[in-house]
Amino acid sequence: MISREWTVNAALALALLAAAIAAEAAGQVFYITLATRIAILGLAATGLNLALGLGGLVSFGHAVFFGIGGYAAGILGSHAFSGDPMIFGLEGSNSMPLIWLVAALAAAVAGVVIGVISIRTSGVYFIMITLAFAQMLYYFAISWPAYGGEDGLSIFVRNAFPGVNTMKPLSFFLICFGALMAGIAILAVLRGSRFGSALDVVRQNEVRAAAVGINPFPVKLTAFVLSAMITAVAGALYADLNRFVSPSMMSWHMSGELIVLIILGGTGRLFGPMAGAALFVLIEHNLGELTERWQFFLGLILLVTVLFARGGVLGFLAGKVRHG
Amino acid sequence: MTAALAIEQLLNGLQLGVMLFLMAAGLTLIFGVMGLINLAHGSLYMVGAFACAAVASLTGSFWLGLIASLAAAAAAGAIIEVLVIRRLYSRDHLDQVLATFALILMFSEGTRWVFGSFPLYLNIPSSLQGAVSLPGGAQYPAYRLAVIAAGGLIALGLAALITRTRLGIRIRAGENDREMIGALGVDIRTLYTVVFALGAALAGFAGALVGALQSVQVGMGEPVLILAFVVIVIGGIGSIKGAFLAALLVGVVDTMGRFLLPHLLATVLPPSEAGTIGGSASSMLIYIMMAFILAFRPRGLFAA
Amino acid sequence: MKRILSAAALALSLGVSSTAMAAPVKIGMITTLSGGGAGLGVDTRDGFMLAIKRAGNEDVSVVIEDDGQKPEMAVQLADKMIQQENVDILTGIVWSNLLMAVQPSAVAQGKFYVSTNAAPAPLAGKGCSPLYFNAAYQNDNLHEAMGQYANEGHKKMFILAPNYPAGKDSLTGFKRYFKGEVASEIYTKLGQTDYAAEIAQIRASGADGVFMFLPGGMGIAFMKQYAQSGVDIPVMGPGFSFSQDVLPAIGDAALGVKNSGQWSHDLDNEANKTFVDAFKAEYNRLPSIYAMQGYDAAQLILSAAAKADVKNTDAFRAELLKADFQSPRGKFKFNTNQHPIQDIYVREVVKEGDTYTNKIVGTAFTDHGDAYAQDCKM
Amino acid sequence: MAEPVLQISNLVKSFGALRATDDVTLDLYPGEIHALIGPNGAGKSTLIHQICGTHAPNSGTIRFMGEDITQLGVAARARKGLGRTFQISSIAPEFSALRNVMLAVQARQGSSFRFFKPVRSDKSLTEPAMAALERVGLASRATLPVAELSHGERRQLEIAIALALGSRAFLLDEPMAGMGPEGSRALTSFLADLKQEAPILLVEHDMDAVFALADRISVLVYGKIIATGSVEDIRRDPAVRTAYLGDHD
Repeated sequence: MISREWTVNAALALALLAAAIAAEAAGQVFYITLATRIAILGLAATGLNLALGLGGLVSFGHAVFFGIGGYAAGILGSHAFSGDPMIFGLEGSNSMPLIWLVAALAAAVAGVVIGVISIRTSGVYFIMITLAFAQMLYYFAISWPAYGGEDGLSIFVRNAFPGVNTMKPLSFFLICFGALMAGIAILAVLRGSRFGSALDVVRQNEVRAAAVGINPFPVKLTAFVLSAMITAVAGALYADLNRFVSPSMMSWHMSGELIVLIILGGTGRLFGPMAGAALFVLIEHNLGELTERWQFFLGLILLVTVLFARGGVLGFLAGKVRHG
Repeated sequence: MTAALAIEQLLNGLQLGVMLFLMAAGLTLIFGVMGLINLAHGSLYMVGAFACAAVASLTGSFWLGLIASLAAAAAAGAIIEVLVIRRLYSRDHLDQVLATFALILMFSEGTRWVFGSFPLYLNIPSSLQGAVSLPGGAQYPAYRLAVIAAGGLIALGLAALITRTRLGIRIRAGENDREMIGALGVDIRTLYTVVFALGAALAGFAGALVGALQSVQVGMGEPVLILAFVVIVIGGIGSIKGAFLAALLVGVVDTMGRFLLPHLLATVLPPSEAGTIGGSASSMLIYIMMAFILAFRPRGLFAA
Repeated sequence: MKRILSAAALALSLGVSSTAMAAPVKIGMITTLSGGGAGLGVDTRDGFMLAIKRAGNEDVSVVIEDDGQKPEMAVQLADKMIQQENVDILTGIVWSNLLMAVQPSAVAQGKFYVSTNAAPAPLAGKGCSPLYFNAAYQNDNLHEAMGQYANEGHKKMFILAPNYPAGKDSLTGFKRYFKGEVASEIYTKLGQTDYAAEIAQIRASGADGVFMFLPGGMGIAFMKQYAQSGVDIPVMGPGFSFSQDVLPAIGDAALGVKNSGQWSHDLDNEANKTFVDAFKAEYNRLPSIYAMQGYDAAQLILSAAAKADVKNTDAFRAELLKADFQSPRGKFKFNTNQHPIQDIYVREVVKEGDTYTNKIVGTAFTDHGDAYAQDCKM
Repeated sequence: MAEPVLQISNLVKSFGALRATDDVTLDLYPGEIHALIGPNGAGKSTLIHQICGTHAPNSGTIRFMGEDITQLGVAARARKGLGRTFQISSIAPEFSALRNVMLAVQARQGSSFRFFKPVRSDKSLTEPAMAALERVGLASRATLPVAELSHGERRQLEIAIALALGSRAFLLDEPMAGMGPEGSRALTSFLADLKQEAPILLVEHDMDAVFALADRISVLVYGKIIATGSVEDIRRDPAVRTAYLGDHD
């Protein structure tokens, strides 16, 4: 039996794919860019969803991992472009799979450090300490001269993927779309696994989890680190989309936006982040056309969603969440 | 380093700490009583500064502006409490973060709508212009001394309010037991609105005081907000005493770090690099301090 | 925000005569119209559109979008303008970090970029491009001018700037020309608004002058606090910190401060009088340096478009290089790296009636280029 | 007599000036139900917290299956087989009854870090979980979300979870609370059975159930054990009568 939620999910995924292909057919390249942006932001928020939606870890600093991924792409790509070796004489690379791996590993290291300290705390403390760590790395990135500081770092040629011309907008979209689907699939598998069960019970009732013998700390830390890794891969793609990376990817507004995407789409839903990203990008694009004051109305929409439409887009389309 | 410079820097740290306390006191009070995390607190700080600048330029009196800042921020606080915030008390922190994040967007763009994109002019009152000489040969701006004094008085006033008055008793009751206070026959809805408006007024007052020293512009509340969060997390969320001590700690550490780190590095590095690296390190210093404190005391120094 | 403005309609209302264009030209302006830095973008846009209106030609259209001072947004808007709106020329970015994000991709897609303000060093040197023109200056110019100016009467300078690339470029530029001793070189946190700790160090430094580059709100805060500190060491800085957009917010504290600029509203030439009067008539305020730069960028584009078809890249570029227009700043020509060679003036902040503004008190450089042109291989 | 399964020696826990646990010594032998009773505020909860590991004692030791577990955390004690039910029902509320029990099975297998295999079709989890539910008589309610179970059913579920953990001793915190007379009777006979599997430390207010079930009773007053003995001993103990049972007669 196919549930209503899965019908909606499939429809959303196909709609995004169809929109990009239709834009290609109509020669409207910019709409492919928008669709790509939706896919990438959706993936970043999917990463966060693992920590926030499944694990109840309200990280207000996930932009850091997004930025780390971006810098992995920027730094490796620029060294590959210039031919200069990096520290320890390592070569740069413009191969996307390798960049993603580096991005994910770098984020994992940062995630462990941040996680070990942050996860000892809970509730508001956790929100604030993740925010503070993000600010710390943000200021570091701004003042770090080697890779452009606040000016950021340009990637003159988009990094390469074996067998694909990534400079073609549709090809690059398909890579990002594939990554998004893979990210969602990873989340789906994790959610159904023993680890997912453990994480879910830790979120619902931490005391209880301990009472049945599941130590919450390593479970939460693992979720946090995996979440950081997925978000970092999205960051690498985002840098390639813009062919540019800068500390603003790490700003606290970005962290806030990632949370906003999840809530707009519907908390705890697999396709929520993607639906939220689509709504967010469309709001930004269309409201921006209508008024210079679009941020005011974005705030209003967000406020109304939080206060009165807690289920987000998917709550509206697919009804309430069912747990088994 | 001369004694005069050391005294001056210490006063600077104290003054920054006092300002942070005015912000942090409202935040921590609101969290302690209502369990609400309010990101829009920085917007109330901005409202205070804009109200002060607008009224001061209209009437020519900074003091009227200061009164206006209290009134405007308290009113803005009361309005958003009634319209938005009270729907959030029963929600989780995630909803509170998001809803108040939305409020920031609305406040910032709304302020620009009303006042335009350029910074406003707000100067310190003529009676507090200039610098005064301190014992030991140091010179210090009179206005900053007044700010330290005002902040100290408000801290004392707040302590008296909480320990000595009926409102204070209710606030403390609210912190300890939310059901209990309803049973005492206190109108919780009004109490919450009053507490929120009080916190907002403190933020607005800080905004006006600082606005005269700095720049009255949209977005001015955000850096202060994040510092205020660091303060209440270090102090222990909900604790006014913790907020006060942590604010002074953050103020002094931040000021001294900015001043001393480049100097220390200059002993081993060329001055230009020492400036750059010292600058980076000092901007990260208080966050490192916070991480360090939380690693040992996950609920802050004076957790309620 | 998007507005497509037809110059002809505006020309009718202004009663200005139209000049012919060689071919239609579509300009995409990306600038900052929301967020903390919106003031600069608004001035850039208003100056730019003033020139477009005065030209009054229906062959010129301008699409304007707000980047919100976010680099990612700027890149996406550039893609949109190139891919969807099919603009021929991009312009308008205020901030160096946004330009660094947009310029490589714009010129890679074969579009012209004419900068109205941002002029980071890499784009003047190694990263220069035949399609990239800067109608404002090179970022270091105004700092260099203050370094040069400080040689007159200052032996020991205290210098400070925010800790980000433009801040480091600033102090590097200053030191390139300043021959005296640097008492201390301080980098502050970007966005910092309390300078008590720095002012205390200035007081203790024994310097005989302070050079500071603190744009926007940072400069406002610094100047107000400095005035209250009782320190009487003279302050100087590049014109950005004492431009028309921030002076009203600083007030008396700015009076007498020397700063550098390639333009001031009191420059005595015909083109400048026309510009200042027209700007005041249109917008009811004094133009800032950003408005002048926007105005000149538009004049530059119009001058080339009158003679060459923008689709013919080489011909259009040749016309741009001639810089055949009357700049309010007086002399103007392009260097080999397509950045200006121009005079840089020393200005002083004064109060005229109720208005704070700058007046020219000297010239730091004549026909000044930049330090990076030699690295530009085109 | 056999070795005690759980052996608490000279446990002390103070909160400021208050000695919430005052030199408590208590043991639990295989096959027995040892009831812990005492008036409100006697320190039962504090004692339970120390036994299961949420609070650390100031001094004293807790030995379980011959091993000193005083320094172990909650999760580690649970994995060793110290099964606990809660005073206030606090099962994972969004999960079904079955998934709640499956979690216990998973924890017992020590396998929370498997990331791929879906749990729903994992027979090594579902089968033991169903078996535990059957033993407490909840099999027919297995797929219902916990939120839809009655209070009594949640108590049964708690016990199923403790069973699934393969507990070597049960720590039951007021299992009768909120149950109707019918439910209480059923649970009483179930517990009488259960003790053959693993001994039970029973904290309970329902005196009828305590006197019906307990092999031994300890009475806790102001943090001290004032008496330990058989049901008859306790009934007769004058100290207990004055301190505690006085108002029950």
